Amino acid sequence: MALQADVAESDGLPVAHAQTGQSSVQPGGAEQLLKVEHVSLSFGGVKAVTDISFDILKGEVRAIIGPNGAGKTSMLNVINGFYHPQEGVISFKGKPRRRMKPHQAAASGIARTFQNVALFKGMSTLDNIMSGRSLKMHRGFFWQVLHVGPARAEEIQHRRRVEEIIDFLEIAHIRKQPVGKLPYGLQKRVELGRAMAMEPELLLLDEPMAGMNLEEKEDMSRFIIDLNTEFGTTIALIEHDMGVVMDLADRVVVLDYGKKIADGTPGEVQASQAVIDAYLGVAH
Amino acid sequence: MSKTTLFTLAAGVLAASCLVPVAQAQDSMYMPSMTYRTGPFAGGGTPFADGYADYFNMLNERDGGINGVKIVVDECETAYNTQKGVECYESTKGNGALAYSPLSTGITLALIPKAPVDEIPIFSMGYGLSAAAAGEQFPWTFVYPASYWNQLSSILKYIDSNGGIKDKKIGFIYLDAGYGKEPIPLLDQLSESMGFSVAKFPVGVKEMQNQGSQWLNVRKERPDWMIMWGWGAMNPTAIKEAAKIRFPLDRFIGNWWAGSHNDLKAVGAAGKGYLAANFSGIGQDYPAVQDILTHVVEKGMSKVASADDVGNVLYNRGMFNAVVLAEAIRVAQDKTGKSVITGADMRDGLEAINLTEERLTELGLPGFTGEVKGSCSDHEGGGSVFIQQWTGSDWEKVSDLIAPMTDVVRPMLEEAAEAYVSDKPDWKGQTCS
Amino acid sequence: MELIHSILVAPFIEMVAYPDFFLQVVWEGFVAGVLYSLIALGFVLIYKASGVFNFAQGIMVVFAALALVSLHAMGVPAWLAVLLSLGIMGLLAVGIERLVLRKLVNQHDAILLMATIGLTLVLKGVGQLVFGGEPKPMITEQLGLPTGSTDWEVFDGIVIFQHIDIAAAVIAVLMVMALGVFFSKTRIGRALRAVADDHQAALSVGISLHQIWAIVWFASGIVALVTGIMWGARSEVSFALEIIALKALAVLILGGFTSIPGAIVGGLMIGVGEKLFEVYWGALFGSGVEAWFAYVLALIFLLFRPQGLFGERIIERV
Amino acid sequence: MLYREAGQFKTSYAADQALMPITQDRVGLLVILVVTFVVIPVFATDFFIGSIMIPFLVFALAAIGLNILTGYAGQLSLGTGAFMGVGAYSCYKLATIFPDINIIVLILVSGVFSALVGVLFGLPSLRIKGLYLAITTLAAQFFLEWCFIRIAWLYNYNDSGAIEVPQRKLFDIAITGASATPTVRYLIIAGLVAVLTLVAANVLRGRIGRSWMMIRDMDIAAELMGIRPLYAKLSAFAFSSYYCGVAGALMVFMWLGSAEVEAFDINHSFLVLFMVIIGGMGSLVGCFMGAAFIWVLPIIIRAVPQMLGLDILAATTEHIANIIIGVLIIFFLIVEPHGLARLWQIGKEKLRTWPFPYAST
Repeated sequence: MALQADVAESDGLPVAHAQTGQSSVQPGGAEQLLKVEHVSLSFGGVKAVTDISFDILKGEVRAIIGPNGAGKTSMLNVINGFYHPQEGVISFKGKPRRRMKPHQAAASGIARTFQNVALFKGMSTLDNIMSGRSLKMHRGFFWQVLHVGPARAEEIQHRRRVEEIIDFLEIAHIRKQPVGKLPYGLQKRVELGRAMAMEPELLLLDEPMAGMNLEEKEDMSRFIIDLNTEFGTTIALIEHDMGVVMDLADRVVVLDYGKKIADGTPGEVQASQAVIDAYLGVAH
Repeated sequence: MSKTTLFTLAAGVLAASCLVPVAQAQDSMYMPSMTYRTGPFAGGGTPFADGYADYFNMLNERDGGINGVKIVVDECETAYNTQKGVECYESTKGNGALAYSPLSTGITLALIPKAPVDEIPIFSMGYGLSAAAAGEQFPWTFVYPASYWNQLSSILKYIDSNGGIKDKKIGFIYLDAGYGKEPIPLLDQLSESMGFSVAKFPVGVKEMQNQGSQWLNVRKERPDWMIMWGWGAMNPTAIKEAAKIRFPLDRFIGNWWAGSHNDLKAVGAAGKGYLAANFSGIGQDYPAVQDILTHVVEKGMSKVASADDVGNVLYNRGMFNAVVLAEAIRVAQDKTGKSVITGADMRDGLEAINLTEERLTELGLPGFTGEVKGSCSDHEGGGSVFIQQWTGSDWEKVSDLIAPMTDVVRPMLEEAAEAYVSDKPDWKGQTCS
Repeated sequence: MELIHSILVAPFIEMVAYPDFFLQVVWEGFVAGVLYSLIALGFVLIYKASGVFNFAQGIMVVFAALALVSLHAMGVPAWLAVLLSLGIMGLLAVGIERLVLRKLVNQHDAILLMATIGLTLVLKGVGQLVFGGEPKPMITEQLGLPTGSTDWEVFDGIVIFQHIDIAAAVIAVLMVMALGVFFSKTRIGRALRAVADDHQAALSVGISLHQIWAIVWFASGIVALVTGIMWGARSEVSFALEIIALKALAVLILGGFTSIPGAIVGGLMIGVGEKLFEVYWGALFGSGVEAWFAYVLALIFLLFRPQGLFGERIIERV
Repeated sequence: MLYREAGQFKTSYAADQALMPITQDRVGLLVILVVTFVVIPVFATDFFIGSIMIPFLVFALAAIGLNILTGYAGQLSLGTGAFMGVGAYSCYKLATIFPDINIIVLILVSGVFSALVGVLFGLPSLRIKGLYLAITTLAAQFFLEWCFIRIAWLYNYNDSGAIEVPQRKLFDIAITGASATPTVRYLIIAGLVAVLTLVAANVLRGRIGRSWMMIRDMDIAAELMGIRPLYAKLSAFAFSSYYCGVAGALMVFMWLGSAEVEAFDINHSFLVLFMVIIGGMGSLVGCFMGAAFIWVLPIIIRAVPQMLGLDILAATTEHIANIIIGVLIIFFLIVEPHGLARLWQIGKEKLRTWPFPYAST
């Protein structure tokens, strides 16, 4: 990986919160990045999420698992502001908030990928990843119009960052292709790249490996681990493949029917009777 | 790079437009015909265009043209749309066009400033800009036989002579566009001097067939007379609505664009009694119309759907448009001694036109219209109209020619003409002695 | 102060002072509303079953009526001409389904809308080419539709009812009832509803989408012909009618895109609303407010209740 | 083939991000500019300049305006005609109020008014999308048309209700009014259109343009990238309406010379929409192609039978043009929703990989 060298050269890196040297397996004393307290969400009387509390520590990989319809995606939607919970408080970086718009969540450092790829289909790979830089570009309308001087310099500076991500994800060959025509596995990768381009403090991944073959899953796992260890990005991930979850996650939250039924290290969770029941379909 | 295809395309058109046979040969004169056989007003545009073309073709067939020079009538479809009209003008003016009859107020307004530059006269027969009747300011524009303002004054005179107009309430229902609004300044002026009150009922171009509200308002306002400046589908709808609210139709007068056979076809017997102004004779009982039937329609050279359509109000008006132009060509030929004339000669011809009753009879149109006599300063001629009434199946002339109130209208026309020219520093007028 | 008076007080005083006139205004609005409803009904039928927002509905009204009138002018007896016009609308429906809709399945709804705008141009061109562009009178009497009017003496005045307007209202009611029966009692009707609910599910139980689409387009063709006859009888059959048909779009916003009762109620609301607004408040704005009243009302409606009166609440899923 | 990028290497991101990275394209552009600004003014007939090139450029500019909104930002608008009207009427008022300011400046300023009105009617787009938004733009169309008729101040209380272009000069050459030659007017329009096209290209490839496309392709994901829908949508409305407004002002001042409300009616909106669909949504080049196609096609259809010596009624050709355009719209939507621009691009790809017919997919 030549990434490290590239990273060191460019400015605006997420070095600030990189936690090199710290073992991510034992995040015991690390500070809380996100805290969810007693969150409940319902749609017209149908409860999607009921009284859920958990936290995400800085620098860890946190998995949210559960059977279909457990409320996992709803939970992510609450975290980045698509849904507004009727009850409960969410604190990010120590700041509590009730309602928040998705773009405010983005501005505060939360990025995400979607279960069904939500790329900008009419744009190229490069533009898609560039779009992740939107918040970091500031040149006003006037410079945009002229496209000389500062606006051009800014565009090129961000392009450099984007090219680093493209190298990291090994997608240089599809740089200028419209994403709509890419195979699914690559689309997922581009989407990850777009989220990375935001240089988030918290990255939410909604089933990043759904529908992939073994090889693609291995690649994606490697990217996630690298992202976490090298860039120090905190990751919350929803995944169905238990093997992947057990390998990647530091801690796991288990949801079932909108309720939290377990929370702990992969080993603890695996041993929990409630989790075994939920997955085997024992009646409540 | 991207535009190369486009350019090839454009170049193709350029080449094509050069290839189009241009009727500039010595044995013919080119007369463009702006038509609107399509669009929302096609009902009126079609018979007009037929009458126009048929008359020139009749001259070609019967007399071999005018003084031996054939007239080539070239139709260009405007669909009553200003952009298309301007494009028609630009694409045909180079062919030696002698005069344009734009047949739409919008197109007329767009062409008026172009006429002096290109030296091609505009003949907007009884429509367009009323102020263009002032020849000193508008040397290149003609509105024979009367402007909208003169026509309105004649209609008001008719009302005055049928029970008086003082202290009456006149309702004015009009197409809410340049055309319909044109006579309003005069109406407001005359309401003061003649002592009547006015209620105005605009009908949106898109609401022509949906006039329920206007006529409810008419019922509310209870005017003694209604005057209509309508066009196209607006006319039959209005007459039907008037009948529905029991407005006496013999107190409902349309202008000369609201009184054709096409308008009343859809109304039929329900429109009995409805009045309209007109300046062109109705029916086939004129030798010239008979000649058209013999030389053009029967030979299958006309575009009319059936021979019965010949002689309809708008057909005859289209024909009259051609009659005036043909007469102007003759006058110009006499004046210049040339057989093939130019647009500038045509202008002089139009200005010197003198269609007396005698001359009309010679042309095979006895009693067809009032006298049309132009001059350097007067570009609207006599300006008399008559009133016709719908019998339930046909139009019938019910009044003699009514002369306009020139004394009131003329100064207003001149004032409006001054106003038009005032913000155009390089405008070229002419001085009349 | 005076302005407030003329907006909030004077019109109502006038309504009470001349109640017969007020009733007449409401009736006229009602009749116009019935016709808006009929056009909107055509839209709803197609939208429900195929998700296509058929911009060409207005031109279909003109096209159907023109076909009828022209066939009659060629010497075909009136009722046969009606049948033949229905045949033409049927062919049109099959043609549109085969050549346009089938190829655009699953496209974005804006694309479908633009396709129907293209269709509008084609129908306009073909219609004028075949039938001619000039307006034509509707063959009201030959079709056995009533003419004449009835006076109702009330409140020291009269309210005039045109028989043709009453007929239009009756026919509209009958047609809505017939559609209701069709949807609930017949096999095809039930299939239609299934398609409206879920395309995929309908396919999986063996309903042919193609067939269903052709049928709804034909059904809205029938609605178009009836609308064309009624509207044509009030003035004449001409291409100018096409623009008025756009008002049905505003009706749909009020009524919801998928609701037949919504189309009816929305149409009547706009019809009556715009007449009242024009007659009693129009003069304040310099009149002619009917041209935009429907759209602006729809716009205001959109801001507060975007799903319409009867539409289902739209919940956006992420 | 000649059209190859083999051997053209970029050594900087700046070079890679240039508008035209391939040399042949740059040469092509140069040729077009030379043709536009030298060949046509010198050699073309007045008819070609006045009735083909001027309307074509005006419509191309309006199409760029609509394409920004519909093609790039995904907001369907049926109100283009009215927004052009706002530009035209503002320019007319400005020209009467400030007779001494150069008319070209006024034309550019009049777009600002159009942008403001565009933003106003764009506000509902924050709550509603797609078809619903199309209907609010219809409301804009009809309401503005009504204003153009009812507010007599807008046309200086003119009896006919039409706006007539006053004569204005630049360096003692008439540039508006009847005595301005087509060539002069053409050069001004071509210059403005060239500059505005460059501006649009720059904005579209930068941050702002990207934010519009993000909203278009996936508004939810765009929000997640920190795009504020309010800014993105309203800026698209403003920018788009500015272009439409300038196009409207140019239409009246540099082409028609006078205009009634009918010049800005709904059919006009549709005409521009057709240009965008046929040219290609989301493509600047497409705007030019679409405008040329829709404006020139009827002229060709009219000319062809004449050349062949057929006597076809003028009206018939009009109907046939309608049918052809309608069929083409449906055809393009089915076969190639990105229109002529995409066909052109495919052609270029083929040239690039010639003679290997399957190399480009």
